[in-house]
Amino acid sequence: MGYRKVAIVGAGMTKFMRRALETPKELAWQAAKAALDAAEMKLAQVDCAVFGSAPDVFDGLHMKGEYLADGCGGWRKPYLRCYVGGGTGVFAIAQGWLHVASGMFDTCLVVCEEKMSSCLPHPQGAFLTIFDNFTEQPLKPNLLWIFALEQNRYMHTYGITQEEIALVSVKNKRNALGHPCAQLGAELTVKDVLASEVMAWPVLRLMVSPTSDGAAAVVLAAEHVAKRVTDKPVWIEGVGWCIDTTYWTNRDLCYPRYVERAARMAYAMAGIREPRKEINIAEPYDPFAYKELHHLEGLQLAPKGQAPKLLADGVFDRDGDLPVTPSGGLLGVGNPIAAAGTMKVCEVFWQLRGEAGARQVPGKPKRAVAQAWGDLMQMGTVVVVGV
Amino acid sequence: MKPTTNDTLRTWRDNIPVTALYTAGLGGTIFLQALKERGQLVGTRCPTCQRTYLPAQQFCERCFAELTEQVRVKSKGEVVSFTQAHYDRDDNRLPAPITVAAVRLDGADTVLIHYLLRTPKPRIGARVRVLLKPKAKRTGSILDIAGFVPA
Amino acid sequence: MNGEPKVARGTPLSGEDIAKGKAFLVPYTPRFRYAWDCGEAIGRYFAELKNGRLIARHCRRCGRVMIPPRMFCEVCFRPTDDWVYVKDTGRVNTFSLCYVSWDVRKLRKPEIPAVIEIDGASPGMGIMHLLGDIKPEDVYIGMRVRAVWKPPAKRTGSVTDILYFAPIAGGRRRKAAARRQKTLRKKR
Amino acid sequence: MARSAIIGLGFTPARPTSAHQSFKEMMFEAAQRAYADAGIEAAEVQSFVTCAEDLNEGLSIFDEYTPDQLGAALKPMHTLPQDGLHGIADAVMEIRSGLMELVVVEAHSKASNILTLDWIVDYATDPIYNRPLNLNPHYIAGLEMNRFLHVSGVTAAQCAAVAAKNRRNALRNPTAAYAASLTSEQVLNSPYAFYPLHEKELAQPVDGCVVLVLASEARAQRAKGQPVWVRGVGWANGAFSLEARDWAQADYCRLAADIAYKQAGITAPAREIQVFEVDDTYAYKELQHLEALRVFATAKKAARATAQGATELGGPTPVNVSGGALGVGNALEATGLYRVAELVWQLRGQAGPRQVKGAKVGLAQSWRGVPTTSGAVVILSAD
Repeated sequence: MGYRKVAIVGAGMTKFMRRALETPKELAWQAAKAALDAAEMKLAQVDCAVFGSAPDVFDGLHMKGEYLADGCGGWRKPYLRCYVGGGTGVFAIAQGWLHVASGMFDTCLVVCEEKMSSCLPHPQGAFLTIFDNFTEQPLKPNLLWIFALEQNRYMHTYGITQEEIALVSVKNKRNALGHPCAQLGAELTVKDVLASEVMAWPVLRLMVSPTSDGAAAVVLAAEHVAKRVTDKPVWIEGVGWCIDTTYWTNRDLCYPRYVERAARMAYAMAGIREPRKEINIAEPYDPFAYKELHHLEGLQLAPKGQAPKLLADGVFDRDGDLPVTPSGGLLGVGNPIAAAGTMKVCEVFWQLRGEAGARQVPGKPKRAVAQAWGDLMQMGTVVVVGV
Repeated sequence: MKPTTNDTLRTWRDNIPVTALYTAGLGGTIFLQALKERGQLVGTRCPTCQRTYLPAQQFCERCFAELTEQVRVKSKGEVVSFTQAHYDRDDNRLPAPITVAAVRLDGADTVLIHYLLRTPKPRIGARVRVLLKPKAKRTGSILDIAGFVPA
Repeated sequence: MNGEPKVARGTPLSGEDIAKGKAFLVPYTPRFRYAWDCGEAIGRYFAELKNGRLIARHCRRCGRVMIPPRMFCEVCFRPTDDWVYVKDTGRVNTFSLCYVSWDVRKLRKPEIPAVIEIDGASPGMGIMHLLGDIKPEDVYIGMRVRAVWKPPAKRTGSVTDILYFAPIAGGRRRKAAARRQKTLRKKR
Repeated sequence: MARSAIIGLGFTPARPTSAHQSFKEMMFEAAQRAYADAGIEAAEVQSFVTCAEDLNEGLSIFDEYTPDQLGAALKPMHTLPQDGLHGIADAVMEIRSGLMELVVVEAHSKASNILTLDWIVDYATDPIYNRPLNLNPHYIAGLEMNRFLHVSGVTAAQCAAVAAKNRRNALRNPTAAYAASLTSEQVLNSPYAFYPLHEKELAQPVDGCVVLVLASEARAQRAKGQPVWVRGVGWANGAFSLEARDWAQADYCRLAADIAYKQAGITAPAREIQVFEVDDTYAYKELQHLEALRVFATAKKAARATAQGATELGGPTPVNVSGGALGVGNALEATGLYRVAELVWQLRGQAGPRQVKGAKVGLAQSWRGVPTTSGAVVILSAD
């Protein structure tokens, strides 16, 4: 099946930081404006806008899509907010792709934003209420629980150690040192990570991404527009998304089958048969260190339980065989939920154009995958791009 | 047959326990600072769209330009619309209605929403002015304005 | 103007800035209250918890016995058929030792959330609950546990009618498994 | 570009409460009805969309709770925090892109479960400039209505007539929650809620769920029942801020309509469309929207036509024969889909006592309520 060709022609983002002075709509505007400037386009040349953001209570706004419309370029335009929990930042690209691939629009501005610091004193009230209101919330769970339960299951099933997982934090925080927008770039050792405070065993403090404020945006264009505005379009070759059952306690958390389904959907569109050979860069979602490994396996970039070994062997280093999270990821750049997913798409856009500065992956990469995860260990969203 | 009866129906009650602290942002800081410290109403102007936004905005929603030109707006203006609210947020009927107006202040292309005070018979088109709280009581909030009063 | 942002925008605001009143801030506490309809499945689940029992739903097509119970089978997309009492015992599928409360208070003694596969439900059918009456270092995946109930008079028809799940004494595999997992844990 | 059609409709009646079902059980019932109506198995559906807002559900990430009861587990599914009509727009894009052939759109309301609904609506307002005034957010509708009356020349009595018409229309609709033999005078005599808005001019919340099955043209031609074709779909936002918005005109509605008309090739809506389901969250909104939709040249003409019965069932331009949101109820994100449900019945000739004779083309329009300037328009046809 041939689809209408859609390219990313510009990307932009704000710094990710603990607390921004900007309002949510100012953050969104800064990222959107940077993306339009990069594409050398004016707002008037944009046909429609898509916005992605995670829980409303983070920004402290009901119907926050409506509040943010002007900051996302939605003034007197078709404007849509999509929402799949943490998977939103990558899904929004798929949502934008639908706008253009459907033939209904030629250009689309996709903006993702999160201002978690509005939720004061802390976002735990928001995290508590992601759990089932009848059967789980009365136990007063926090967000760490579900990650720790999953990490433990993953470690147990495949015999993975804390050292192996700590390496993800080391790699990503180091990679983030080269990112101009990063919140938590650092030179750390495995020992540092393992010595950090136990939050919810097996999750340690330095294995957790921070809460952040920030926004990221891309401009999408149909082929004829893309070729007019840039000589370096980055094509969206595949999009995929998949949600698993709500009943997460009825599934084996050791493997993210929803990521596999989403990846297979995107790979099929992109004509990718052997992802390990055909993909040059991966930006899997890494809100927690083990998640990167878990997601690489779901993305079919590592056999089940084998991602830690490949990581230890240096395969995923920036100059390795398959560079993984050259951006620095959520662990290093920061985690303003939906904006973090879009940051990953910005990263692969810059990488494939050879514009990633200090973080540039060598060897003229041709194809990359960005992935996000969301909901109760449940939602996989995948975008494959190529030049 | 065993019918579903009201005795077996249950609801589970809970709440979402959040509190928020909002920053006024770049535009808001300009507006609130001028209001608090100088008792002035400051907007920003988009030279392309020829619109003055009050309160000050960091960007123009129409053309996405960054707005750097600050404009002081007059404290007098015209009632664009008004309403009288007879209910509070808990859906209780208020003992006396609260009058609220949208007022276009002279020099602005947007309206400001606030209480309309000392106006038993409100009218669209009426001239009003902004009534500020005394400087000592201003905190850098939209409530540094007490409301609109007849000009 | 291609390339990644050379000068990234955004204005960090520190706790100190806030304390010194450098920023204009608006605090707000909303009122979000709900009374959710439990419906048939959760209504019965709660009623049985009050009776000190766990109940599940059975789908005759795929044969699964599902807990928490639901009136639909998400695999077959059809109504589930029967109510089935299941045991209040099970096996730990995974667990955590959590040193942070839901509202970010530090805990000296960790809470031990776990997914517990319930005996009598289909394999892998677990519920989330807490473990108790056990030292944190003794918990292991595969551990057999039993619900510790509130006294009948104090039950309200809620998942908290079970205080926690506690280990069922004995079992040779227990010590070996605990040892293996301790070594894994020690490596940190 | 592939055409698309609605091939299945399932719903639960709009009712003030629905205590016998959890939201999952309610969605399951509507989904089963929709799939049976379409003659399909859930397993055939390739993609699912739910339109929901977290705070209306009382859960921080409602997307988590959507798949199972629709048969969407391990399938592509996503949430749009938008009106149900936006969900149709999404499904149409999925089909037109060639990505999907069979897409399900769902929206529901459990408004009765929300104990502090106005606090939630208020949480949508600007926290710096508007929320500190500490008002019930429906004041925004009072402000807008007053400006609308001033600019358009429509009278308060003419707005009241809309409320009376729609509540009466609901008497013929078994799905409606707020049917009543109401007169304009009774509406006008009800106390002011937010001057000049009377209490009986506000749509009251309801519970309910609507599920639609959309299909590509090729798939629709194999469908069991009579497909209802999607001819056009448009959506748009105006200016969000209370400060910068247009207080008299529904610009979002005009923009959305023009996109939909262009797709459908409609140039004279009043002549080419036989049945209108138009947002009437507040009575004046129906008149404002009829102007924005270009059904009448001005709201004043729409008001006069309403007074003369032209928008009644049997009139030349029937508007909200279902009862609208005033008669059926405000089903939060599902409100738009109840309008579409009415069009499906009308265009299939299944609307019973409220059937519009010769209905071939219908229009549904939604607005997301205060404080938004966001809405969508869908145009459907029988062939």
